[in-house]
Amino acid sequence: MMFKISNLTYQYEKNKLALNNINMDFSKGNVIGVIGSNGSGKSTLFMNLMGILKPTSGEILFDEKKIKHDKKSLYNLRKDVGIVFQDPEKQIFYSMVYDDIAFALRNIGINEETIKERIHEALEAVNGIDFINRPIHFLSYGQKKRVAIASVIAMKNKIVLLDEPTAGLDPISTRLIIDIIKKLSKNNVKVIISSHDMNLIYDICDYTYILNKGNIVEEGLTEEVFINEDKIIDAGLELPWLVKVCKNMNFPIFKNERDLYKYWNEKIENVEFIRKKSIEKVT
Amino acid sequence: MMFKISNLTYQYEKNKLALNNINMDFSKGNVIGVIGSNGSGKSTLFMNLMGILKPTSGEILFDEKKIKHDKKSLYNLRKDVGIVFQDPEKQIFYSMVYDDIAFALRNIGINEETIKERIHEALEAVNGIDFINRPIHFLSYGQKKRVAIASVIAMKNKIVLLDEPTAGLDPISTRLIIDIIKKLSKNNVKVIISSHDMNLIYDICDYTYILNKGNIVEEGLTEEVFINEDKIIDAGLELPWLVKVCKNMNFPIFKNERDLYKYWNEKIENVEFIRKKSIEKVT
Amino acid sequence: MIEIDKYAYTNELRDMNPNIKVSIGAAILLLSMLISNIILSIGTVLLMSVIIVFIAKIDLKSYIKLLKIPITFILLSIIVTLINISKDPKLLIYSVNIGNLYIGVSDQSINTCIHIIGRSMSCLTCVYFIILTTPFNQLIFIFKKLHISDTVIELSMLIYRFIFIFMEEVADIRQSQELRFGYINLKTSYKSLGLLVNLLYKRMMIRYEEMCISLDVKLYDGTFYIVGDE
Amino acid sequence: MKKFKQWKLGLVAALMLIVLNPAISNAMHIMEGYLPIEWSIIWSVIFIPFFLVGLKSINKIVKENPKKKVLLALCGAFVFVLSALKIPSVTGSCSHPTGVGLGAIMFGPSVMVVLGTIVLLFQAILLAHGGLTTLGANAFSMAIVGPIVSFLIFKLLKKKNINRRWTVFLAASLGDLATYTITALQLAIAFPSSTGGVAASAAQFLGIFFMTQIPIAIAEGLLTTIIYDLVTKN
Repeated sequence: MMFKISNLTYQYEKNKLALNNINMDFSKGNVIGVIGSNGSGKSTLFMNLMGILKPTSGEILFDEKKIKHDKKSLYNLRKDVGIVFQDPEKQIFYSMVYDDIAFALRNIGINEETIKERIHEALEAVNGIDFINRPIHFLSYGQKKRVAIASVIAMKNKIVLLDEPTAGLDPISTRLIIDIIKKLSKNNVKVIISSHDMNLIYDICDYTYILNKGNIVEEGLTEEVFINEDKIIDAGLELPWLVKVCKNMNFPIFKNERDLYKYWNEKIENVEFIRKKSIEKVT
Repeated sequence: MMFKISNLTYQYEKNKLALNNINMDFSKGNVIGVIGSNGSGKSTLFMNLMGILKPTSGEILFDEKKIKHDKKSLYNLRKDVGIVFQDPEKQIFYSMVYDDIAFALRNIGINEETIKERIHEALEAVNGIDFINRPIHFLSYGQKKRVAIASVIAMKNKIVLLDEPTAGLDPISTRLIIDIIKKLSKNNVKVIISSHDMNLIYDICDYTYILNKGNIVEEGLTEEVFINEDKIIDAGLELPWLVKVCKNMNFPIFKNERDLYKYWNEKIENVEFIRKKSIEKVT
Repeated sequence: MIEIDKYAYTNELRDMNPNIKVSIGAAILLLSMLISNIILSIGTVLLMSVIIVFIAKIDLKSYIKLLKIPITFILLSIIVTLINISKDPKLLIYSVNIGNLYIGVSDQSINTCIHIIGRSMSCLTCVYFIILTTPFNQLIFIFKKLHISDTVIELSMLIYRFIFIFMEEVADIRQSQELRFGYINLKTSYKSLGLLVNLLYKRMMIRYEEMCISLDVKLYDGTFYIVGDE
Repeated sequence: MKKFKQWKLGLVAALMLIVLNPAISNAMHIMEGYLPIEWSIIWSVIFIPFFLVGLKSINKIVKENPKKKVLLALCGAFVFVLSALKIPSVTGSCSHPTGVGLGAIMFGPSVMVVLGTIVLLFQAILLAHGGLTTLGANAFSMAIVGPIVSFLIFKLLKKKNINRRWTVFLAASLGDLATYTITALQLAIAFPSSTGGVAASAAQFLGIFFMTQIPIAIAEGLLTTIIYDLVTKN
């Protein structure tokens, strides 16, 4: 169950390619990152994946079959693939959390009992079971974002696309979202994240694509993708701070903050050891 | 020309203090940061400073005089103090960039010639002179944000409040905003930034207040404010990565990335030197 | 987003004096209204189309696409005028009868239809010339010169700005509803549309409150000045 | 032979209805240049006094609180966007709601005259719906008669304590039908049938309009009821 994109090109108007002959294979990782600055084509890509836009040329395979755009095919696609957009205010329609999460479930005719169960599960997954009977307008922006994610979780999609999941969130809310993504991945949901937050992507994605003006300029395991700094800068992005530090201090590049500190503590012991040794020798 | 806040308390409804007995003195720095998670009271503070909300108790002194809420006093206050809200769409009324920046200037009766000059200056300051004849609805989010800042610059305010100036922006746009803030400060405009982006605040503010549930839990020179990690975490925030790295590696805390690398390079030479020495001795 | 608006800002005549553009368009428009002559109409359509496509450089394909909707529209709505029902078949040049009624076309109805088509098409292309080459922000100064009430001008100016904000909101909300199966049948569609408009309305009221604060901060004095470079 | 002709005619009529249906669904606007100049002028002259009355009441609102300009403009943009929405109709085709009923109930008919006219202007210059030359005629049917009918029905039924949903439904759908009726009459008067005069053409226009517009009026009534319920709930 996954996407494979071959030679996808999408054009909004003449002479302006939003996506230029793109190839992707989402079986290469469990949490996949797509990074790029504004206007790089990230959203257009997601729209194509959801069947909202129709490729100008090339094709998108889902589950080894080419995506078709008739009503029934789209229905089946969207039962397996869910998306959470950046702004939660535009995807929460009801004034009560419960009703809102139930929206899609009720539309496809799931019975109320199952819906109730699913909503409880979903809210637990986003650590928001206490929102269940709260009106939406009492929730903070970050909490609304979690409700939006819960309504996708309740659909039990196999793939979830997240568009800028942490944009505009404060540190606590960001951490909560990261936890949710990790939990999703643990439950075998494939997560595809589009973002221009390099630290987020570096932290949680195992495979990353870099988009620059509609072209994929780099792809690979996340720890390898950021080696070529020029390409990153050229794409209007920046290095994750961890990579920057490691690079500038001539350390090996660590994927994880803790590894850096561990390495450092070992190294320092070593140096201390050497220094001590050297002092011993001198004296 | 500055704000001094003493014992400011603001209460939206009974038993819910949005700001609790706050004291601030904005003469303590040129670029002042107010950090806190969502709901910590940052926006309420700004609204009080602009005279939009009236303190429940305590007072705000501007230019050593207590802010009054009659029409004329507010008019004078707002001629000196400008604010840029987070969402640019809510502060842009005209569909032409030129007219929108001219709006406030025309309201205070400045002549068209001066307006033209000021608009050119302001747009140059935000690196947006090429927007001048473009309709707002053709601009990206980041560009709209710069237009909103330009209209405050054109007012030649002495103090500018920026509410989450970089929220939701990609790295390029963020860098542009940082440049604008630095330029403003160089031109002797006092800038007060509310944000939950720790790295931004650490980079550009010289004095920082930490708000937690309406209370100021810490204040001081920016490099000193982040020493007490517990307070930061307790306020729902996180350390700037630079502080985190320095702390975990037992380095002195640097304000600037470059200083860290410089320090490191010196240290490494030292170590290398010691190591070489030690090897020499051993052999 | 709105195609005509996009062309108005990007066509090759965008910087030409709007007074001239609108005067030319309006004069020929008036002429086509006054003189009902099929040759004149055809001439107008050709002239305007040539200006739009070759001078303003609006892509021919897009221009035809823009014309297609009103043309099918005219052709369809004209059928009612074209067809006559009468008890007397002599009035009609071609007819079929049902019971004692004859349905068909008469000399006069054909004549009227040709005039309608001619006038509509020439008027349409004149107006297209104006709206495809003149951005709304230039039109507003012309409204001002025509001494239209200030309130109406200010409101139009603001409405124009807000239309784009709302269009984007509607598109985004509708899209996320569609992806959550909000439009799979008639019942869900109505429910979804209701929710959409309700959400739009609520957001509008919040927006109003926030904009009032912006107005205060920007020292709004009760007038939205519209100043053109004279 | 005669039988064949009749059969053919039936087929043509059926086809016409199918083809016409979606197009006429949007037919509340009279096209650019469609009306002869005398009728363009006559309808503009009829329209102007109503507009001035509306303008006066708007000026009063704005004078009391100048910020209300922003609110009025937001409402105008709201009505514009509403009229650009596609609503699926019972017959399977899509139509655009006029938003006239909802606007009249929510904002009152005098405000709607001005806002509705500006919205029609934008429809003409941004979407090429309707027209500048037919603005007076269109404004009369859509920004004056429609809202007034909706508003009066709403007030009347509310006073009589009729169930609120029915009140809103009838106000919106009858407002819609009033608009269509006026449009049909405007066309009939401008283009009298060569065989039967105005009466015959009116019968024809109204016939076709009611066939196609009743389902759409019902659709708009339903949608308005749902929206009104939601909006007034909190």
